[in-house]
Amino acid sequence: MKAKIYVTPKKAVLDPQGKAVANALHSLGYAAVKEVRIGKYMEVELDGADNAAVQKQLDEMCHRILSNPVIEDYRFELEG
Amino acid sequence: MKAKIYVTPKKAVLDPQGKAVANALHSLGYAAVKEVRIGKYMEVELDGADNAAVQKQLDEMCHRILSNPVIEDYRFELEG
Amino acid sequence: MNDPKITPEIIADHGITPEEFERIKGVLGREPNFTELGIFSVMWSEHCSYKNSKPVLKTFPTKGPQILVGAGEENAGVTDIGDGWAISFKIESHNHPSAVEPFQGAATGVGGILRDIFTMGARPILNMNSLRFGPIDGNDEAARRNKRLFAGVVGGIAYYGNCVGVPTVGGEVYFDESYEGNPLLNAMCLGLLRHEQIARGAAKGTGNPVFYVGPATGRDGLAGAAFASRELTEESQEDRPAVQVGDPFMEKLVLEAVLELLQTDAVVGIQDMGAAGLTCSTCETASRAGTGIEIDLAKVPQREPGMTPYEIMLSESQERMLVIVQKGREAEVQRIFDKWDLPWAEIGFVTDTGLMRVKNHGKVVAEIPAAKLANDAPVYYRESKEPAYFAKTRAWKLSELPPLTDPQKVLPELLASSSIASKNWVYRQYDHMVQTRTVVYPGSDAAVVRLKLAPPPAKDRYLAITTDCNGGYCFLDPYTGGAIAVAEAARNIVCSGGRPIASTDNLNFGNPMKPEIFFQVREAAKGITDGCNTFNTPITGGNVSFYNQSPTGAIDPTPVMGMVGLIDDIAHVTTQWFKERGDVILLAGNAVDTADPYLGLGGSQYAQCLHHIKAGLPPRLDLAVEKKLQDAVLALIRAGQIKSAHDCSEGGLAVALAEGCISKHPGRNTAELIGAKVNLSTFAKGTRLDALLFGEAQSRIVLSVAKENADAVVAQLQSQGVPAAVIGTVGGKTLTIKAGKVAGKWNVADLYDGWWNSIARKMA
Amino acid sequence: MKFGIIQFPGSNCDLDKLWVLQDVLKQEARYVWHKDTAIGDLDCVVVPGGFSYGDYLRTGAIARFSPVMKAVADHAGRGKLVIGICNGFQILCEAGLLPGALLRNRSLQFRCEHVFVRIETSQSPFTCAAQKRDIIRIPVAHGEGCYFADPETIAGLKKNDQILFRYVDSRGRVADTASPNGSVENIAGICNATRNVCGMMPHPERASEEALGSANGRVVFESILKHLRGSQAQ
Ligand SMILES: Nc1ncnc2c1ncn2[C@@H]1O[C@H](COP(=O)(O)OP(=O)(O)O)[C@@H](O)[C@H]1O
Ligand SMILES: [Mg+2]
Repeated sequence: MKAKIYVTPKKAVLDPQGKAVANALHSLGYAAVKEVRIGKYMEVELDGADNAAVQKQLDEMCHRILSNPVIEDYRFELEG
Repeated sequence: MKAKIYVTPKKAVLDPQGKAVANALHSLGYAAVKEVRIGKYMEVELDGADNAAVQKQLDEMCHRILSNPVIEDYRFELEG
Repeated sequence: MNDPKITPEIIADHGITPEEFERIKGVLGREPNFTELGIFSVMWSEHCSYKNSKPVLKTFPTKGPQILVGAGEENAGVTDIGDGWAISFKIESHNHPSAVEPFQGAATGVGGILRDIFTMGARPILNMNSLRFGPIDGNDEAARRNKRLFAGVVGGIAYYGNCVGVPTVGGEVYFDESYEGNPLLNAMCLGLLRHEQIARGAAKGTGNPVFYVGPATGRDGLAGAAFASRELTEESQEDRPAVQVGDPFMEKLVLEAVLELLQTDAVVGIQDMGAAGLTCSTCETASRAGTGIEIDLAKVPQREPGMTPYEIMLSESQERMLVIVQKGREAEVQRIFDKWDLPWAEIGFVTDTGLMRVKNHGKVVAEIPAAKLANDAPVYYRESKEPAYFAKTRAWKLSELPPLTDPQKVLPELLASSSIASKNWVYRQYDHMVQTRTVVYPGSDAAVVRLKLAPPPAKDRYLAITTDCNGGYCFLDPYTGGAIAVAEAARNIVCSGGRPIASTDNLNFGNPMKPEIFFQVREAAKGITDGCNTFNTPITGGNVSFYNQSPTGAIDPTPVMGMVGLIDDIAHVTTQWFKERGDVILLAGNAVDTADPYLGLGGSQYAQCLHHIKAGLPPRLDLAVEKKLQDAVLALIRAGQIKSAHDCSEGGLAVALAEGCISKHPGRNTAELIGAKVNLSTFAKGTRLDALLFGEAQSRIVLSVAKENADAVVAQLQSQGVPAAVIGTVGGKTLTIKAGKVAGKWNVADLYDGWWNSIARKMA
Repeated sequence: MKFGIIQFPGSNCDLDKLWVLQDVLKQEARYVWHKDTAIGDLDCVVVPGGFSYGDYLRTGAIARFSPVMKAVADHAGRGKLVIGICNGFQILCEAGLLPGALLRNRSLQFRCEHVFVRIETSQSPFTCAAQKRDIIRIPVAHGEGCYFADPETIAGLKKNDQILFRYVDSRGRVADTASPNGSVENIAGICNATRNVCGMMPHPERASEEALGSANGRVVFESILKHLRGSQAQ
């Protein structure tokens, strides 16, 4: 089974990376770009089925290791 | 409109960070985890509608700057 | 927008006592509104006002012919180094943010101290850091947490300093249970400038425009100063938004722009927005100049919509500066901001009202006498009481330590203990070479950097820098611990060939409202004062961090000293490792404390690591003896007589000797090892072996000299009243120590491996 | 000889490059601003180390689009010399002036230390003053110096003698532990197929004076000077 995890900087937290990329895109002429936020995308292969126990474990992993809850939010999806 | 962009390390490219995270998960007792790959997740807010022109522009951005084709793959989705 | 009504609860939430609230009303002549209350709460917090530490700081020696800008006058002091050149340096803590978010907390700590230095007009040329964590041995829950904090803090320092391009050339790390849950991060920065370049943080000249430069203001780091002035509790988790994210790239641009700006004379005053952000920078610049300042918040760049005046005034978003410009010179200044692609805005002007007037879209939202806000915080003479734990630590007798039976085993154990082991796991993550100034890399007693004042091969000048403090000594006796911190710093500089010239201090303590803690503060400060007077190293500035408490108690008192010395000639630069086979090893100073040989074991790493005892009295320090030793050794170094010098500190004589054999490290995975044969038998009579080998008696330096100079050096030391003796020779592949019978014979390659790789192994 | 040192926002080894070229080696050297579109008649362009644009997104990813990079590419296209050091190497790879890419160090940590590097060929403008197999002691300081390219590219680099520097141990052996970053084949520096563009992770400017503990890195600058003198004589 595969879990897809998305980690993004919290809204109120500065995202210097996203800012720098947005500026770069502007100076390359992509004027339509308004804002860029940069986070992480992780794929975790794991044994087990999509059930409440696995969901709970994943949530715990995200909270403890895969994200930094002080400055990041996360969400995940489980896939066949 | 929002574009969601996923940039992942190519299969042939080492992902030491993914390895380190997998090890950390194992040592915390998450034995079910088999492999972790870590990439980037970007959200780009932009003016415009989901049409071929915007798709093309996004593809160009991804190819030229948001990813490095030597080491990374990308894909994106457009959202309302 | 409706501000909350001012209720007793809201006042208390801001950490303001009822008496302080009355004082605020006195300053204003009326009740404060919500924004004003917030402004007072940050400016009158311990972090900004030093209200609980001022009486103590007043006792420090801060004057000297070398001091160009004294402690407390500006963002950092400035010290003369001759020929029209000067240095500006300061140390600052970011302990609480690092406890909550180690990486960003440490990163923004580095960012903050860098700004203090370049605000003075100085180009930052080096960083240092002094760190404390709980133990990292084993793999239980607590150890894992300590490792995470350690790795995060080191990573954050590296991330920020490396990116800005200022080398982190040294520091120290100790591990002790008292820091569990309350790690310490003290960051020091030093910059170089010409006398005529000293910039001032004063809002002079009525009508002069006030510029804001740097990234937009966000809600992050709201009221960090107030946060730093409270104890860490479970609820601190809820303070999490108080953590700020650093942008070292932005800092680098601001740094370059500010230094370029200060080359013009268009700037009349400048100050960074550190703790208490816009609030602190506006009222302090006005107060220093005796003027007033008026700003309109609507003009302040904002990251998020709907920010209230309260939020904008208290935000601690990073990398922002306030610049007061000569009227008519605006275009010049704007051109430089634009060159560096920096966001900027003209947000107000200097007035002659003495008021800090804050408007929002033209409507006054706060109006406070600037000087009173900046300077009239209450000052508390806290009560002090000898700590009750003294009764217990002092009742314990060092003779209760079981005799040392297996020195062969103990030395490698000590070398691998976290506080003594090589810190290369730390400093290899720091760019310690950028700017190509670093002449002695981390790994010797002090770092040495060249100033690059003149193009080669003309004569250059060098600085030696160190930070030092042994919290365990301070716990057992704060006065002695404070004095030793100064003496050790000076000793490290002298061993590197430098003449100490000035210092900075960071007082890290628990809650000063507790009389027993305040006792520690007061006594440690006395020790620092006596030390600085002895070595002629006035304090040029520093920082106070109180409330370093976790639910299990206060940290060991940790008054960290940062010290700088001058070296006139590269030939005097000296390192701690033995150089050549056949060289003679000398000990300058007494092998053990002559009054009581056991003194030296109290608070020692030997007692702590091998017997888990932190009791007794710390090593004695006689400042006059120490001064004589340092003067004599420095004179010998300058006379070209000394090949290596290394002071005895944690782990005592045996560890100092071992480090002489194993600490030269020319390149990756490559050490240049050399053995030594040492005979301590003359000192062994009537003395316990543990005190002789591992005792931490003060005022001792291990020297190595060319064979033909040995007798002359011993004679020279003795003629200066410094005890000295030949104790061995350099050479071979083993370190052998005899004390009566053979105490141990170690393969230096094994000692090296255990010492060099210890921390990496624990962190793996 | 005329050297131009590119300054990007976030460059931080630019001053060190100027110092070594101007004050130590007594050459004519000047800064070139990233917004400039012309670089004049330079003999050699130096792309310095640092964190251009904060190294955000990927190292060198944003800098390569700076206006000046077009002029640098033209300069290279005319066969003139370009050397990228550390961040400069990363930028040249991103710009496609050199093959491959630089990934995060395998340790996941920034590494600053002296390493031993072997000169793999003296057949380049950047190594011609050295002997093949010479070992130099020189510092690295980077978080992303793990050189990567696909197997065909690596085979091409080898076949054309484009690998200029490899990490070795103090005795000159190519060993895994000798590399501070885990590069493919211990590669520390390469040149392009026409041999006029070089990228290297180690910092020769930090090892060009005895006061800094090693002057071994000077050979890189001395090679450039030797090559330029040779081609001017022709
Ligand atoms: N946090 C750190 N950052 C950088 N260098 C460090 C750090 N901790 C220790 N070092 C370096 O390791 C060496 C040994 O440090 P330490 O044991 O504290 O020395 P000493 O006992 O002589 O004061 C010094 O060169 C010091 O600068
Ligand atoms: Mg020392």
